[in-house]
Amino acid sequence: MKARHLFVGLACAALLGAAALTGVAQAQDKIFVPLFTYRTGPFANSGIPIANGMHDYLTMLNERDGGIGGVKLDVEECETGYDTKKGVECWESIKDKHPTVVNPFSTGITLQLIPKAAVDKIPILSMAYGLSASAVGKDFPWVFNPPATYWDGMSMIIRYIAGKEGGFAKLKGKKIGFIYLDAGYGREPIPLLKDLAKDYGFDVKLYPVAGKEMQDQSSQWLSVRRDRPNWMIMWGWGAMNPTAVKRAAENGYPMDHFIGVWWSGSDDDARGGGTQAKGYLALNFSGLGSNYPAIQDIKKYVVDKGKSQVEKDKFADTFYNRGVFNTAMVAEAIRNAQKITGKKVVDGADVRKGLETLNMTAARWKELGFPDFGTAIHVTCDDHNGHSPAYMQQWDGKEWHRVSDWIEPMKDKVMPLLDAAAADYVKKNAGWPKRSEACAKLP
Amino acid sequence: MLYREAGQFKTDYASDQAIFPILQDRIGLAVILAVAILLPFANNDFLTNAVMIPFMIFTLAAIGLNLLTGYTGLLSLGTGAFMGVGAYACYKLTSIFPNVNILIWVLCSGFFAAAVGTVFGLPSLRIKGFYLAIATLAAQFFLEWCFIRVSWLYNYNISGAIEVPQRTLFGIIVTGPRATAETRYYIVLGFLVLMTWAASNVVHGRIGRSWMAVRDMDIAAELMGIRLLPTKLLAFAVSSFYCGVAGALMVFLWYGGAEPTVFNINQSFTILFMIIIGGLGSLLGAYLGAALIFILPIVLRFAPEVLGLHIHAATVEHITYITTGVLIIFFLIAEPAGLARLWQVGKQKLRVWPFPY
Amino acid sequence: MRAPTNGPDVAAGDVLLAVENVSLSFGGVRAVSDVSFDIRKGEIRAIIGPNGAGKTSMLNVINGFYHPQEGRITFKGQTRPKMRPYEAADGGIARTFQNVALFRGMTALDNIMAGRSLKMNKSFFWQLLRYGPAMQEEVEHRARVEEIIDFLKIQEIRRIPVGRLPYGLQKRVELGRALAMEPELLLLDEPMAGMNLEEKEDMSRFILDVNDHYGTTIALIEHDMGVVMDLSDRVVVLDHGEKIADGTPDEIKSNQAVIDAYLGVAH
Amino acid sequence: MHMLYMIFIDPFMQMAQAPDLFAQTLWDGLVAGVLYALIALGFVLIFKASGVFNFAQGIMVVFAALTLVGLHDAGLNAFLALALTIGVMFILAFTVERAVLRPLVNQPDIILFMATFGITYVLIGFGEYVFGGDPKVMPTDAFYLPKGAITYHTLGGMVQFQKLDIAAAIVASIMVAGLAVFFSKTRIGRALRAVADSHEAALSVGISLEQIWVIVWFAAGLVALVTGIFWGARSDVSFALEVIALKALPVLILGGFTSVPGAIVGGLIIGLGEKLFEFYWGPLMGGGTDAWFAYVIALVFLLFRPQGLFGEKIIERI
Repeated sequence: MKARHLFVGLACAALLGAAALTGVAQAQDKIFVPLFTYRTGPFANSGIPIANGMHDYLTMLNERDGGIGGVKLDVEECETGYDTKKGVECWESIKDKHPTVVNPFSTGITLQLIPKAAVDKIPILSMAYGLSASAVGKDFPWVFNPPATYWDGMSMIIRYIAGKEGGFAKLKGKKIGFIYLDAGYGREPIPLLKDLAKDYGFDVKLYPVAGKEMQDQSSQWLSVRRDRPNWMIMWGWGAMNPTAVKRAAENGYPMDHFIGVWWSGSDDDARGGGTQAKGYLALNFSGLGSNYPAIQDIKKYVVDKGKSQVEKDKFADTFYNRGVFNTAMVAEAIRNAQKITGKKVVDGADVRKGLETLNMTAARWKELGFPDFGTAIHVTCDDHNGHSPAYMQQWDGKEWHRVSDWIEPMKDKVMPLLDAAAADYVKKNAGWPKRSEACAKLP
Repeated sequence: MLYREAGQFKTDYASDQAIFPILQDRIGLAVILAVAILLPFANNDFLTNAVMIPFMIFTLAAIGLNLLTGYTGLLSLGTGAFMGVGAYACYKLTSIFPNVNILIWVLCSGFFAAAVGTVFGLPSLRIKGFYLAIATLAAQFFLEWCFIRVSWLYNYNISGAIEVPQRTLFGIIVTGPRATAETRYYIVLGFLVLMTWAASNVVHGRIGRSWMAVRDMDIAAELMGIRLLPTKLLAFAVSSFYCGVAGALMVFLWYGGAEPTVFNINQSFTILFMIIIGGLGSLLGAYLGAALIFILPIVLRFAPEVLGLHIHAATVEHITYITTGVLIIFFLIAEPAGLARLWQVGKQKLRVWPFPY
Repeated sequence: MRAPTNGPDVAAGDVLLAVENVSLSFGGVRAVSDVSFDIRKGEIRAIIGPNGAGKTSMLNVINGFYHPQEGRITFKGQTRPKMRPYEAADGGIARTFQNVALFRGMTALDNIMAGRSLKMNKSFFWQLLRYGPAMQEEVEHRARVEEIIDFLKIQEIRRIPVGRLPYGLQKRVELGRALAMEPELLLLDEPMAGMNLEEKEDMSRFILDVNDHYGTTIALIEHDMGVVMDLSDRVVVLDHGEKIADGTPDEIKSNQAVIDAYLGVAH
Repeated sequence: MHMLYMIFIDPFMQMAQAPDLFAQTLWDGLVAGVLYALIALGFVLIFKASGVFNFAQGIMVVFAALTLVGLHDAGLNAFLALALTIGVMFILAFTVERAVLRPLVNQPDIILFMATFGITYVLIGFGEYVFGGDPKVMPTDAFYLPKGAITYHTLGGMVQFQKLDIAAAIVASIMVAGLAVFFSKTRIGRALRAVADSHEAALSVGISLEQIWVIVWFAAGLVALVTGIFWGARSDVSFALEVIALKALPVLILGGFTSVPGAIVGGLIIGLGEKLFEFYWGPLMGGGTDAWFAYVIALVFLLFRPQGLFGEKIIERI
């Protein structure tokens, strides 16, 4: 008996599977924007607000404007769980549906997809994550990582520190600690940090945190106590961030000398540390709070109508706005693509051109309903990043506040590293295709 | 009625020692192979790329683990890391000697994994059961740490990941992004078929018998002249070889690049699930287990969309988790010896049909 | 009782295995103390004694599973202080176990084939291909195994996993597995425990046949005195780890120490 | 030469030169050890009574803490939430017994082990579905958990004891003592030990195996809840916590799968060992050694004492 039930069950599963595999093709009267999101898994705390932000902004465009250029957007989330395997699966499942652009939202998935992008003609927008070298447009025509690379971020932090110390000369003899997630993401800024240390004469102390130890970190912070660095810099993600903030506070580390990269600056990251976390700093390139017309529109058209999954008290928090920022770039790229090609329904190849002509000045941000919201981005054929400035935000125990002007990255230090990295990548990946795509221009 | 062995007489021991003594089984196998060969003509990239290639690679790894855990009775949680050793070895080999055919390196990388596996198999002489499983965890975490920390392994790439260069075979691109799904599919299929065949030969011969003897009653095996340490180490070596090749295939012919996290503990657990659900000590079990554990969640994920239900992606993921968990428990209760045993029971029923016994 | 010709004549033959002053203890508990006896080529030698007398420990010492703290063992003229179990097996010692120690997940055929492991030596490479020498070897040994299967009359159960066989048949398969090793010395640990009369008779016949037919020397532990006295040429009696008697069945029957030990008379 | 100095002399010099840091490392190691021991304790309880190696213990920690915080966030009074969470853990134990253990009775260990993976999957899916995947902050104030630290300026520096860690150590000790009393003094406790020795023996004195399983899974659920509260208060309550369960495995090796004191001692050894190694020797290898050091301790230890710290030497018989 049991066996028979099993076979029936298996047969049903097989049928469903076959149906699932054949049901991918569909009519094209919408612009398809897949969103790779992760609302599950160990990094969900960072993934959820971003997913909500991305989803809600695009939904708002559909509700308010009827899409972009009069064409509705087909927004579809694919859950990756921050897992490379599922990310690649998502790619395979959407690639035949004429996607406009993919935001992988995981460095691991991005690395996997970069080689596929050119082959499947789908551009990748990895907003300030992924492979820094992919900023070099001549080698990576299909990959975009605006507004800044991790190297830019690191140089901005050092510039900020120098400012606080009273000039780059004062960095000499200082000790700077770097605590990071022990993975490609966290290790990437190390070469630049070491270069800068050589140039300005400061010492670097490294504190790697293994993925499994994210929630403990007691040894790392004890080492911090031993080494007494003057400044601490963090490249953390997920549960590593709130724990680090907590440990820093417990160990009496001065919080206003502790700086996180833009992925270590969410509300949840700081909130976990409670009032003790007061003074914690982090880089940011998207706006704070809901006081922008476009964000208010999201509230009006999406959140209040119950079309969002966001919890009321987490609406328009830091990472939510980061998600909005990401899709604002996507929307702009789609608009550019429509202008360039004259088509209404655009696909990946069109949007690649749109991304390559992305120029979001302060004025343009204002037009879009985001006055003074995001950093200015200027992507070109050669520079797929823009190396835009970011600002420093500080936690006051309840919320983030902007505490600096736009800080420019040290492009002179970053660019040679980037070019070398891109050349190295191309060299090691034998058979890497030469760029054949012409540079796109707005009409 | 069709499934009968009546009338098929064996006249020598050679044919009686064959692995598929019944004609109908051999026909069935040929049909499955033919379907496998024709599959890419369905021209569905998702099916080949995201379903079949990973399924075959997982099957290969599951066969490897089954040789160790199912046949020799040594529980290992280091599969992911051994796959990693294969992948990194292959990457290093092809970086140092780019002109040698990549498929040779894929095979060779298995030997590196075998060597590492043998070293970490040494404690198996003194440790058994769950204790050994935790000893292999040491291998898992230590190797994972090495993949992150030893930059030489990934050619000092700034991303900390290995990236697959383009390699050709007789002028056909086999690795890298420009290799077609069909090419990669056939190569993986080739490896899988050959290595399944070899595994089946080994387990049906002297070595397989000594493995199973060690599994079932190690003391008696020793008193019969089967040396425990060499036998167990051989199992570790062969198992890790399979896992290593699977790891190299995974990175070179499926992912196209890999961060160390790809080879984490979850990978090890996934493959262990496959062999337990599929059936310990059964090669067929490795196939069935890989199908259930890998393909079922994909089906579940895409089922609501096909049925026209609009459910949030995250909710689907939650339901997938719950369903997978429930099904694991259900199958364990239905047949603790695994899907392969269910299959055998079914076959036995068919043989004597329409009589119940 | 066997024909008298088989008694003292054979007993006077070559010594196959000699145990000299062997003592064995586990964490202070003595299992065997200062025991000496020998086993002659071609004889059936019984080791008897009440429960806990150290009989099984003695067998474990003989085939190298336990290492005695004192004493030495000479097998085929070679004295070794320590012998690994596989060395014993390689030297020609096979055994069966008190509680059947078959490979439960394998078929009867595979169990007996596993007994041929030592005799099979084709390399891993040929095993991988299961072709050429490996297949030839497999078939040769299968033929030998089939002889044993015929001899033990277990043709019907070849393909059945032994875990599902009744106890009596399991014992028979186990004997077959030991025979497959073509041993010079066969150690049988209670081969008839838990059997009914008919099964015991069958088993006794197999033991005698093995002894006659293959000329295998046999050492056996058995509780059924009738069987012991019928089968064996000589008997050694252990009690509380010490040897209390050694001789022909007739001598043992009339030995006062043995009678005391079995009746539980205080020493 | 320099390498040898760095390995064999320098760390000890550091210990002597900065005794405050040494003391702090010891304390941190002890605290980590207590927390590892708490997780291991959940494993031991279930293994002792049912022979099941419960992989779901880690997710039970997360699930218990999530339920507690979720209920509290929903506006319930803290202690009402606590009581309800305890109720949920009981329902979980009951369900597991009914739906998983009872149908799988007498199956091999590995099958039951596998079944607990099934439970893990269900709990992950269910937990994320109900409570969402975003992290929650443990409301420490509502549960009267102490905050801040006691700082001693001594040993040429300062040694800091987080009050929360002290509380964790105290609660863990109470729990262990309570379990010890429970096992030795109460009727159910004695029954549990009888089950551990032999299922038949337990049946023969008239104890229902089913009840015992519900009780041990419930007890393990309570241990998970306590663990979840303290781990959650130390960082936050999220699914990332699940991975800490793996740390309990080397602890189990050291302490043995069935020994309650073993779990405690094992936890302390692992906690101390990995913190000291990471702090003094880790920098030589680029740090991050705490990812694997515990397992290597366990492995080396096993090679010399395969039966664990408190296990009896095994004599193999045939």
